[in-house]
Amino acid sequence: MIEVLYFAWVRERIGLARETVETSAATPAALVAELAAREPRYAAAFADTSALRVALDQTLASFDAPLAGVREVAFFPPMTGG
Amino acid sequence: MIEVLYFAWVRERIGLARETVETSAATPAALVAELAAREPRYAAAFADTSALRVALDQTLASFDAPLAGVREVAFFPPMTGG
Amino acid sequence: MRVQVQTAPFDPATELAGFARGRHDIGATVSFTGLVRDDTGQLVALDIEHYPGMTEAAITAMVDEAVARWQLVDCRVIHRFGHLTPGEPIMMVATAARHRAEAFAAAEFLMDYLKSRAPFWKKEITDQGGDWVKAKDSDEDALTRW
Amino acid sequence: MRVQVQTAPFDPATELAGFARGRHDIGATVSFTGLVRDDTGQLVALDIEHYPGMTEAAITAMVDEAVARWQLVDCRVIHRFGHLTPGEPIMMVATAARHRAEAFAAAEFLMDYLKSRAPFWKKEITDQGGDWVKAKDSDEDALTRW
Repeated sequence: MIEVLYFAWVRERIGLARETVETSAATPAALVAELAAREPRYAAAFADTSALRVALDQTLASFDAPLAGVREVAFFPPMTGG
Repeated sequence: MIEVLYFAWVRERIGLARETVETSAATPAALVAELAAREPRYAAAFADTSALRVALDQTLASFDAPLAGVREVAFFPPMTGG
Repeated sequence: MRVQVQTAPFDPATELAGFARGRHDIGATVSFTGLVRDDTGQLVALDIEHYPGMTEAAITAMVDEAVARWQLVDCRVIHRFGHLTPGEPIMMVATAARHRAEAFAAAEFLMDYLKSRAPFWKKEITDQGGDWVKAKDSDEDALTRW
Repeated sequence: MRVQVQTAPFDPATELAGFARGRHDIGATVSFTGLVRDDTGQLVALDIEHYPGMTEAAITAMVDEAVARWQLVDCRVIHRFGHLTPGEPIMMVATAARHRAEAFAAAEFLMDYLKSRAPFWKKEITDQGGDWVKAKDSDEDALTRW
């Protein structure tokens, strides 16, 4: 069980800000593959992961970082703060 | 006739903030030579012109710039503003 | 040191009142304010989304790094989210240091990191709809100088 | 654009009130404040001498150059002279531009030029007497980047 959060256009494409996901994915990349296989809206959101960023427990990480022990995963486009 | 101004330690060494000088010096360097020949306090102030700056009519200039037509010459150490 | 992430509007001058005052070990302060700019006259609003929790943690980490690296005596960051209109301040950074080079470097470092590493996303709202602002390569490149 | 050379103390936050407000073409403002720093606990005052007339002209020329070079929308410089005590603001620069890089560059340019090209001379007053502050080679070198 992992909390998955979506922000900005990822959130809009999926139509959801957050959800709890039952998964044994070992990495964010594997989780993305699982989600993209669910429904077209997920496939659309995750079509190009090079345009996305991922945070594990609120820290930026890479898509092949280990998911073991992580409680919160977030997917979003590159930030535009400041 | 030219107005000559002194600032900071140049003013302190000469003991004067400004004076009117009768001169036919062609450049600030020539004016410095005339002044330094007057009295030890001038000689002390002008001992090392590489440590000094000169402004002609309130614009920074070099010691060999022409003095013709200039009404106000100022001698001072490098600025320490900001 | 203080980090504020808020929806409420703020006035940069009011926020700076008292910043770095009453001390004798500060030679320089720098402040930066980012405002909602409307280049086309079409912008109705800027909607800013953020990641509650991560935002505060990420900015605090940046501030801690800036304080250590440039030995800042004081540092503040304010960043808004939500609905902003043209001309409104979006965010502010203020740094206080012994010398001017340190105060400037820390402020620019914080701005570069806030641009690309703080979890905010801007959406420009016009009469035609909304457009997510795209991250610029130049903003990502700016990080390499630190 | 406004240049003030004055003996009166000023409060940077008060001076920034209203700066670059009520416009939609400004994306970034930067302010810099220089303060009297006392490193040793011995400083009684900083006496600042200036060259009336040339000071205003020199700073105005620097501001004009900064405005043209970075297309500033607004710019202010305040610089005090006379008798200042530790902790007091000496001077302030504020710039307003479309983007952050321009606002930062213009403020740093103005600071570098004010340091070495505006006719001010600082004297540090302690119980032991007065010492003219020496110009630093590094301040002169800083100009080569512009």
